[in-house]
Amino acid sequence: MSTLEIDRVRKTYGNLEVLKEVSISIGTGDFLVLLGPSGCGKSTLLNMIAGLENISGGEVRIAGKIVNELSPKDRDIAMVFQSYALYPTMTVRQNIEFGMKIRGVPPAQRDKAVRAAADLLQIIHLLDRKPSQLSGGQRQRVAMGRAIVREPKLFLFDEPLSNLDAKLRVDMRTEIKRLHARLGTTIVYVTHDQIEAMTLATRVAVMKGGVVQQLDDPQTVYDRPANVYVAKFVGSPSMNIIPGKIEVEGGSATAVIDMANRQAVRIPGIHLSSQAASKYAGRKVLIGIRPEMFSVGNGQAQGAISIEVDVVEPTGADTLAVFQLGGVEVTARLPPKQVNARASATLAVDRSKVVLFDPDSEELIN
Amino acid sequence: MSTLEIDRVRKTYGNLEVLKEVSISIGTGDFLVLLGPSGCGKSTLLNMIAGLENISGGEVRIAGKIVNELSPKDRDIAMVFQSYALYPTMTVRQNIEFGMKIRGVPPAQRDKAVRAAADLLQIIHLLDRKPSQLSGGQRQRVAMGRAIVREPKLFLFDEPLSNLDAKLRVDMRTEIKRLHARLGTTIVYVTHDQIEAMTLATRVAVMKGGVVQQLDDPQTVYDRPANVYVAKFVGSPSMNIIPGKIEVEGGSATAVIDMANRQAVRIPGIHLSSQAASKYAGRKVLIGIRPEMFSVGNGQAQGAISIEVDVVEPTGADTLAVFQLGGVEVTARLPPKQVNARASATLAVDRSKVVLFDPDSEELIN
Amino acid sequence: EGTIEVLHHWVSQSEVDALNVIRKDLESKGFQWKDSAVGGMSGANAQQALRSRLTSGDPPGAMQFLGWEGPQWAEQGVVRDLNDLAEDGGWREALPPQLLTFVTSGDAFIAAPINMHRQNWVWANKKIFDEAGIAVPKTWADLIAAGKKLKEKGITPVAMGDEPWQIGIIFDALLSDLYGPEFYRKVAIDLDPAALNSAEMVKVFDTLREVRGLVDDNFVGRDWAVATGLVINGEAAMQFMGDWAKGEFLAKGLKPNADFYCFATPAKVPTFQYVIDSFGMFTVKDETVQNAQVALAETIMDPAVQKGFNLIKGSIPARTDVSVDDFDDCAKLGFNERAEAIKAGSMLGAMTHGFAAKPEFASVFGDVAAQFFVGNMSSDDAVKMLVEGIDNAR
Amino acid sequence: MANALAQHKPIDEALPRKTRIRFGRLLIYGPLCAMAALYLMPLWVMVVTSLKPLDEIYSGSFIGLPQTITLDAWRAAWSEACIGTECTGLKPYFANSLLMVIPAVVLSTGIGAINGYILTKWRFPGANLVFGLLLFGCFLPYQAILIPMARTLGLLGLAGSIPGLVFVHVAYGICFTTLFFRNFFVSLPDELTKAAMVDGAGFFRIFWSVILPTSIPIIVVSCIWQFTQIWNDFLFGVSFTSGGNSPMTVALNNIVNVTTGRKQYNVDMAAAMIAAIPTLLVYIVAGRYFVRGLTAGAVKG
Amino acid sequence: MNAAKSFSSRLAGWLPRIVVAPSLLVVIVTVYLFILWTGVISFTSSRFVPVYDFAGLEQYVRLWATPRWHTAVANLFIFSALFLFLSTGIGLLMAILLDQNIRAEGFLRAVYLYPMALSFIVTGTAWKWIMNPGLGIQKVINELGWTSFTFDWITDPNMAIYTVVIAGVWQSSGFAMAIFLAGLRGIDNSVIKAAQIEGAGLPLIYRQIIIPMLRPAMLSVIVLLSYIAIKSFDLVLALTNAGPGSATELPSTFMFSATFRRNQMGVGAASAVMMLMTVAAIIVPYLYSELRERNNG
Ligand SMILES: Nc1ncnc2c1ncn2[C@@H]1O[C@H](COP(=O)(O)OP(=O)(O)OP(=O)(O)O)[C@@H](O)[C@H]1O
Ligand SMILES: Nc1ncnc2c1ncn2[C@@H]1O[C@H](COP(=O)(O)OP(=O)(O)OP(=O)(O)O)[C@@H](O)[C@H]1O
Ligand SMILES: [Mg+2]
Ligand SMILES: [Mg+2]
Repeated sequence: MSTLEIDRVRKTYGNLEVLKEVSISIGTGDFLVLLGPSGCGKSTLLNMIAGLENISGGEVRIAGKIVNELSPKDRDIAMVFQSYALYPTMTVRQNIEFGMKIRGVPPAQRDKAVRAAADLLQIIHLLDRKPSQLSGGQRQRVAMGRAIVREPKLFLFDEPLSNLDAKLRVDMRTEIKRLHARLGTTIVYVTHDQIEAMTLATRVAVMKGGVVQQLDDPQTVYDRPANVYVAKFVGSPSMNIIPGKIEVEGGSATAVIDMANRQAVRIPGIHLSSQAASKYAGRKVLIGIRPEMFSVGNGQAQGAISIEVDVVEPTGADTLAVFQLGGVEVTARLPPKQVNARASATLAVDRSKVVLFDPDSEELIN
Repeated sequence: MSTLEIDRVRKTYGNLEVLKEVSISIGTGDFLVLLGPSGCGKSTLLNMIAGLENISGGEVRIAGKIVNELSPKDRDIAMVFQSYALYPTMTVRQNIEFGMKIRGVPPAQRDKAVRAAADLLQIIHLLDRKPSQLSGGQRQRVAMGRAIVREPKLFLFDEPLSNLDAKLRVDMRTEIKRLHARLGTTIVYVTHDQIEAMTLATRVAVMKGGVVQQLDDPQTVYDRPANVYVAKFVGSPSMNIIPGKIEVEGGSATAVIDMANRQAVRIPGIHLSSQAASKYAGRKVLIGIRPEMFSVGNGQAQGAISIEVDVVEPTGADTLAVFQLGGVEVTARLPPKQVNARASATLAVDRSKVVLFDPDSEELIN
Repeated sequence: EGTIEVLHHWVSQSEVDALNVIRKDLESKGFQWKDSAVGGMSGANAQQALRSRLTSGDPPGAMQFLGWEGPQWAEQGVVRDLNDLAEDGGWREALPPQLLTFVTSGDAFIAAPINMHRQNWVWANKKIFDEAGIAVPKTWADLIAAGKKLKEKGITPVAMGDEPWQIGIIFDALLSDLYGPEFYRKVAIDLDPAALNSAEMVKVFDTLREVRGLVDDNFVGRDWAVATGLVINGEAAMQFMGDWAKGEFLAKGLKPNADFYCFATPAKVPTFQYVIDSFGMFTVKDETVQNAQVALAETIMDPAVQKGFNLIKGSIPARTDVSVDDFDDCAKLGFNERAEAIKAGSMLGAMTHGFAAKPEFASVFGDVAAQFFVGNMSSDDAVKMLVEGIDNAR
Repeated sequence: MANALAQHKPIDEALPRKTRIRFGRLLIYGPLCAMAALYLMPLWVMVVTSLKPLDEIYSGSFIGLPQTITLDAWRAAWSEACIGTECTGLKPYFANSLLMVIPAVVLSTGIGAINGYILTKWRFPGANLVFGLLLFGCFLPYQAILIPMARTLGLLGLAGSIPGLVFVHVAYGICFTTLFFRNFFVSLPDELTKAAMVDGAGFFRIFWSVILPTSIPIIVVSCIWQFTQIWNDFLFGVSFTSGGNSPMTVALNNIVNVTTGRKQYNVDMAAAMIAAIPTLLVYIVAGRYFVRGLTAGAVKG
Repeated sequence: MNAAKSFSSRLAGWLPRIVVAPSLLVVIVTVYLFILWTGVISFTSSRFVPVYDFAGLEQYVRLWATPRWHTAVANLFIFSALFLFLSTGIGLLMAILLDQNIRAEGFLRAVYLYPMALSFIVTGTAWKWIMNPGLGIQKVINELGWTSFTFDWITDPNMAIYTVVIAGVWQSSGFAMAIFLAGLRGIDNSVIKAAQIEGAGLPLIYRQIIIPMLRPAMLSVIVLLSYIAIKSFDLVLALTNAGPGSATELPSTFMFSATFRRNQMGVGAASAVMMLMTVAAIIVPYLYSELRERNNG
C-alpha cells in the first residue's frame, strides 16, 4: 500500500523517444488505469515502474522513496505481463507459488493461496500442466494467478484480461475490484477495454505518443475529455466531433451546425462559462456529441435534428446509425429497429452533455 | 474461396478429450465466428483446420475435398495466431512478405502489398524493426498483416484484435469486414468480443467444452439462444435468467415471477408457439431477459415492474442497475442517472423479446 | 624408376639426419623415396597406421620394424621374402646370429637390419666421479655404494625420468647383470615359471629398490634428454640409458673418457643388450615398387651406408664387418664388447624395447617394474604380481 | 544519462548505491579475471618456452622468463622443422588440414542441424529412438573401430585420401552435431514452424528461412566443436591418410613425439601454437555470433 | 490427379524420415556394425591381427585378471565424476558470469576456449612442468617464502589422477561454457523479468528458472563431457603417460596399449565392450527419462 509518483520520466531507445516527460502521481489505494493507443508506451511505463527497464530521465517514487536504482525484487510489486512470461519448465502450480516460495511462505499457506487463486481463475484442473499445454486464455489466467496470490505494495497489470471471454472477463473484473477493495493496494492497470477502465479506475491516464493527455477520474475523462484526442479515444463508438459555431444570446449559448443544403441545425442551451462565452461568441468551435447522447426524438422539440440515415449497424443490444451532420460522418447509438438505412429520422440530443473544443488547439472549452 | 465442412472432428491429448465430435459447415464466403469460454477448444479447432494439429477423428473438408492428410502449405490458408508467432529474426517487412515470397510473388507487387497492409495497420514506421522491438499491439498487427497480404482460400483469425485499443479495433474490424466483402473469402474467426462477433459474422458457433452449442446467424444467436448457456455467454452484461412460470389464457401467454414478499410480477404478451403453450401452460420455466430489454417505465403500464435498486454501476454510456427479481440478481442497462442505488424504480420490459427455457433441459422453448 | 613409400617412426633430428643417409643413397640409384613418418609411442602409432593401411588394402612399400613386429607381420603373409637378396649379399654371415630371430621368419629373410643400439649403458660425469674419488663401478654393489656416497654430498646419483621404459632399462640390466645371461634368458625370453618365482627375482627387485633410492623425487615426467642434461651439467652423476644418449654429450663438445664416462652396466660378464632397427618390405603388386624395394634393401645392407648411418645415429652397424675407424671411443667400446658378448653368449635382446619376450609379456614386466619403482610395493608382492601377470597373458 | 540521474538525488544517497553497484560488478569481473589468469597460465609457459633457445631450456630453465629471446623456434616450426625426412615445417600440412576440416565441418554441422530440426519439429513415431541411436554413437571408443573403418574405406575406394577422412569425421561428427541442434531446437517455440507452414513454406524452406536464422549461437557452438575435434584429430588422420596427405596433427606429432631423440621443447611449443591458430581464429570470429535473444519477442506465453 | 496428389502429400509426410535416413544408415554402419565387430572380436583369441575363432569369455577373464584394467576402471569413475562435476560447474558459472553483459566478453570467451584449440600432446608438457614440484607451482610458492607448501600430486601414484582431472577441466570447461552460453542466449528475457518482479534475486532466478530451462543444453554438455572423459587419451598420455607406474591408466589408454602395443587385440576389444556397456548402463536410463520428460513437455 503506497503512493506512486512518476516524475518527468523519459524513456529512449536509441534515438527513439518513447516516453516524453511523463508525470503521474496517485495516492495510496488508487486504481490507475492507463489508456492509450497501441504503442504509446504503456507497457514501457509499467516496466519502468517495475524496474525492468532503465529510466532514461526523471524519477519514479514508490511510497515517497526514489526507486530509480532499486532492483525489481526489492520494490515489492506484483505484475501481470502482457506477454504472460510464464516459466516454461514449471507447472501451473509452481508458476503460481514461485513468488511465495521465494518469500518463504510456509507450504500449507502457499497451498491454500494457490487453491484459492486457481479456484477464482477456474484453473484448478490445470494446476499440474505445463504452460505449453494451455490455451491462450488459460495462460493469461495463470499469469494473473501469479500476481494475485501475493500481497505486494503495488500491483501492475498489463492487459490482464485481453484473451478472456466476456463472461470470464466480467467475473475477473469483479474479482479485481474486490481484491482492490480488500487489500487497498495501489494498482496500475493497462487495458483497452472501455468498461474495465470505467468500472475499475479511480484515476484514468490517457496517453498518446509517450505524453499524458489527461489524468482524471473516469467519469470526468468520459464526460469532459481534455481534448479532441481523448474525446475520440475514450468511448466506443467514439465521440462525434462536428465543426460548428457558437452563438451567445443573453447568457445562453447555442451550437450551430451548418448543413450543406438545408437549414442549419441549432442546439440551444449549451453549458458554457461566462469567460468562454465571451471568448468564443460567434466563433468556430468543434462540437462533441457521444453516440449515446442521441435518441429518437420528436420532430417538434427544440434542437431536434432531422437526418437521413446512411447505414444501420445492429450490435445486438443496440443499433448504430450513421448519417451526415455538418459535413462529417456521425454515429448515433439507438435502440434496435427504430431507424432504417436510407430513411430519414428525427433525433434529439442530450444537450446538457455536449462538449465544445477549440478548433485550433483542440482543447476542451470550459 | 471455398466451403468448409468440419465433420464430427475429435481431438484428444492423451486421455484428455478436447474436441468432441464437432460438426460445423459453412458455405463459400461465409464469415464464421467461434465463440466460447477460454479453453473450450477454439484454437485447437483452428489449428486442425490449418493442418497444424493431427485430427484424432472425423474429417475436415475444404471446398469439398478432405484435407485431413494435406499439409498446411498445400491448404492455401492464411492465419493469425493467438500467440502471434512472428519470425524473430526477420523485420516486420520480412515477416509480412514471407508468405508472398514463398509463393513467388514478384518483388514489386510484394512491396505494394506490404505497404498497403502496413498502412492499414498503421505500422508503416515499424517496417524495419524486429518483433522484439515492438509493443504487444504492434506485434499483433504485424501478425495480422502477415495474413491479410495474401489472398488465400480460407482465412483463420485467432483473436486477432485482442491487444488493440478500442479505436484501432473498430478500424480493424471495419477493415476485416471490407476485406471479406472485397475478396469474398471464407473466414473463421475466434474472438471474445461481443461486438466483433455480431458485426462481422454471418455465422456464429458457440462452443463449450469441445461441443458446439449453437450454430446460427448472429442475430438469432443473440435473440433466440439455443440454451441457457448460450444465452448467458453471449451478450454483456449477460442475459438475466429468472425462474418463473407460464400462464396461458386464450392464446396469450403470461410469464409470472414470484416475488418473496410482494405481489408476483406478471409479464403478459409473451410469444409462444401453440404446442409450447400447451406443453408449458402452468409449468415452471426459466425466463430470459437481456439487460437492455428493461427501460425506465411508467408505473401504470401493463407489465411494469417495481423494484428496489441495489447497486448502480455507471459505464459511461449507460448505467447498470442491479436488483432482485424472482429470487435472483438481475441487471438492467439503463440510460445514465435515471435510477439511484437503494431507491425504488419502475421498469418496463420489452416483452416481445423475452425468451423462455425449459428448467430441466435448459433448452430454448420455441 | 620407382617410388617407395617408407613408413617409419624416426622423427627426431638425429634420427632424421641418419635416415637421410639411406634416402640419399637410394635416390642416387634413381628411386624416389616417399616419406611417411609417424612418430611417437615407441612406434605404436606407426604400427596402428600400418594396421589400417593393410586392412584397407593399401600397404606402404617398406616399414621400419622394431622387436617382434617383423616376424609377426611375416606370419600374416604380407611381408615380402628377401631370401634371394640375402643369399646374394651374404647377409646371414655378416650379421650377429642372435639377431636373426628378428629379421627372419621360418626360412624367409624378411627384414634388412640397419643398426644396433646397446641399451645397457651407464653415462657418467667424469668430474663428479673424480672429485668424489669414485672409480668406474665393477658391480652393482659398487655402483650403489658410490651412489650413496654422492647422495651424501648433495649430488643426485642417478638422473632419470619415471617413464616405464626408462625404468625398464635398469630392470633389464639388473636381470642380466646380477645372475647372468642365463637367468635373463630364462626369465625374459622363456618366461620360465620357476625362474620368475625365484628368490633371485626378489633380489632383483630389492636391488631396483636400492637404485630408486639414488633417484631424486622430481623425476616424474622428466624426459631422458633432460636427465642427460643433468649429468652434463653436473647436477647428477650417472644415467642408465641407451647409446642414443651419447649424442647429447658429443653435441656439447664433450669427449668420452675425458669429460664423461661410458660404460656398460656392471656385471661379471658385461652383457650387450641390443636394440635393432630393420626395414621390411610388404608384398605389393606394382612392379616399380618391387624394384624400389630391392634397391632399398640393398642400400640398407650396404656397409658404407650402415657406417654413415650409424656415425650419425650413435648406434653401431648391424653388420659386424664394418670398420670401426671414424667411430668414437664409446662406439669402439661397444664394438669390442659386442664381439666379446657374441662369443660369451651374453648378447641379449633388450626386453624393454621388445627384443626378448613378446610384447604382451614384455609389457607385464614393464608394468610391474614401473609400479614397483614409483610406489612402495614390496619385492615379494612385485614378484607375485609379475607371475600372475605373465600367467594371465599366456 | 547516469550524470543526469545523479543530479537528481542527494549525494549521500547516491554514493553507497554506486559503490554497491561497483561491488556487484566486482563479483562478476573478479572470478572471470581470476579464472582467465588460471587458464592462461599454461599458455604463458608455452609462449615463454617457445622464445627460449633450446640450450637454455636444457640447462634447467623451464618456467622462468627467457634470458635471450629468439624467434628461431617459431620459424623452425613453421617452415624448417623436419617431419620425417622432409624438413618443411608445418606449413604444407595446413593445406591438407584445411581441405579436410572445412568440408567436414560444413557437412557435419549442416546434417546435424537438419537432423535436429527433424527430431524436434517434424517428430515421427520412433524419433526418440533415432535420436538415442545417434547419441550413443558419441561414446564409441574410436580406437576399437579403426580396423573395420579401414576396411570400409578400402571398400569405398576412399582409403588414404582426404575425402575418406572427411567421410569418417562426418560420420562420427553427426552424432554430436545432431545432439547440439536437437537440444537447442526443443526450446524453440513450435509456433514458429506452424506459422511458416501456414505461410506456405515447406520442409526445407522453414528450415532455411525460419529455423536456421534463430539458431546462430548453436551453429557457432557446433562449428567450434567440430572444427576443434577435426582439426586436432590425430587418430583418424594417422590411420587413414599417409605421407603428404597427412593432416597437420600428424606432422605436429612428428615434431613433438620423439622417443629416443632429443625433444625440442621450444619448437614443440611454437608448433603447437601455430597449429592452434586456425582454431583460435574460429573461436574469435565465430564467437561474435554469440548473440542474445534471437527468439525474443517471437511469441507470447 | 487425386492419386498423384495424395502420393505427393504422402511423400511430404515421409520427407523428414527420408532426410534422416542417410544419417541413420551411416551411423548404423559406422557405429553399430562396428560395435558388433568389436563384440565379435572380443570373443575370439585375436592377438596381433583379427582372427575369427571362438574363444568364449577367455578375453574377458583375462581382462578382469589384469590389475591395470582395475586401475583403469577405478580411475575412470573417479576421473569422470570429478571431471564432469567440475567442468559442468565451472562452465556454467563462467557462462552465467559472461552473460552479465560485460565488457571484453569476446576476449574472455576466447581465453576460456583456447585450451581446446591446443593439442594436448604439447600442453601436457606445460602442465607437467607446472605441476612438477621441482619446477612449477610448488617451487614458485616455496621461493616466495611459504616453504611448507607442497603440491606434488603428480609424483604420488595415489593423487596423480587428480592432476589429470585438473588438466582435463582446464581443457574442456570452456566448451561447456560455450554450450551454456548459447543456451542462455536463447532464453526469452521476459521470463527473467517476471521472476525479478516476484522478488527473486539473480542467484535464485538462475537456480530455479534459468538452469531448469537449460536442461537441453545440460544434456548436451553431459554427453559431451562424458565422451571426453571416456576418451581422454592425449590428456593422460601427455601429462603422465598413464604413470606414475600405471596410476593414471584409463580405459582408453588401456585399450590402445592392449591393441597396438601389447598385441592383445581380443583384450582390447573386450575392454571396449565393457566400456560401451558401462556407458549404456549409465546413459540409456538417463536419456530415457530425459526424452520422456521432453515428450510431453
Ligand atoms: N498440448 C496440450 N496438452 C494437453 N492439453 C492441451 C494441450 N494444448 C491445449 N490443451 C487443452 O486443450 C483445451 C483447448 O485449448 P485451446 O487452445 O483450443 O482453447 P481455446 O478455446 O483457444 O482457449 P482460449 O480462448 O483461452 O485461447 C484447453 O483446455 C487446453 O488446456
Ligand atoms: N526494444 C525496443 N526498441 C525500440 N523500440 C521499442 C522497443 N520496445 C518497444 N519499443 C517501442 O516503444 C513504443 C512503446 O511500446 P510499449 O510496449 O510501451 O507500447 P504499449 O503502449 O504497451 O502498446 P500496446 O498497447 O500495443 O501493448 C512502441 O512504439 C514500440 O514500438
Ligand atoms: Mg503493451
Ligand atoms: Mg485460443
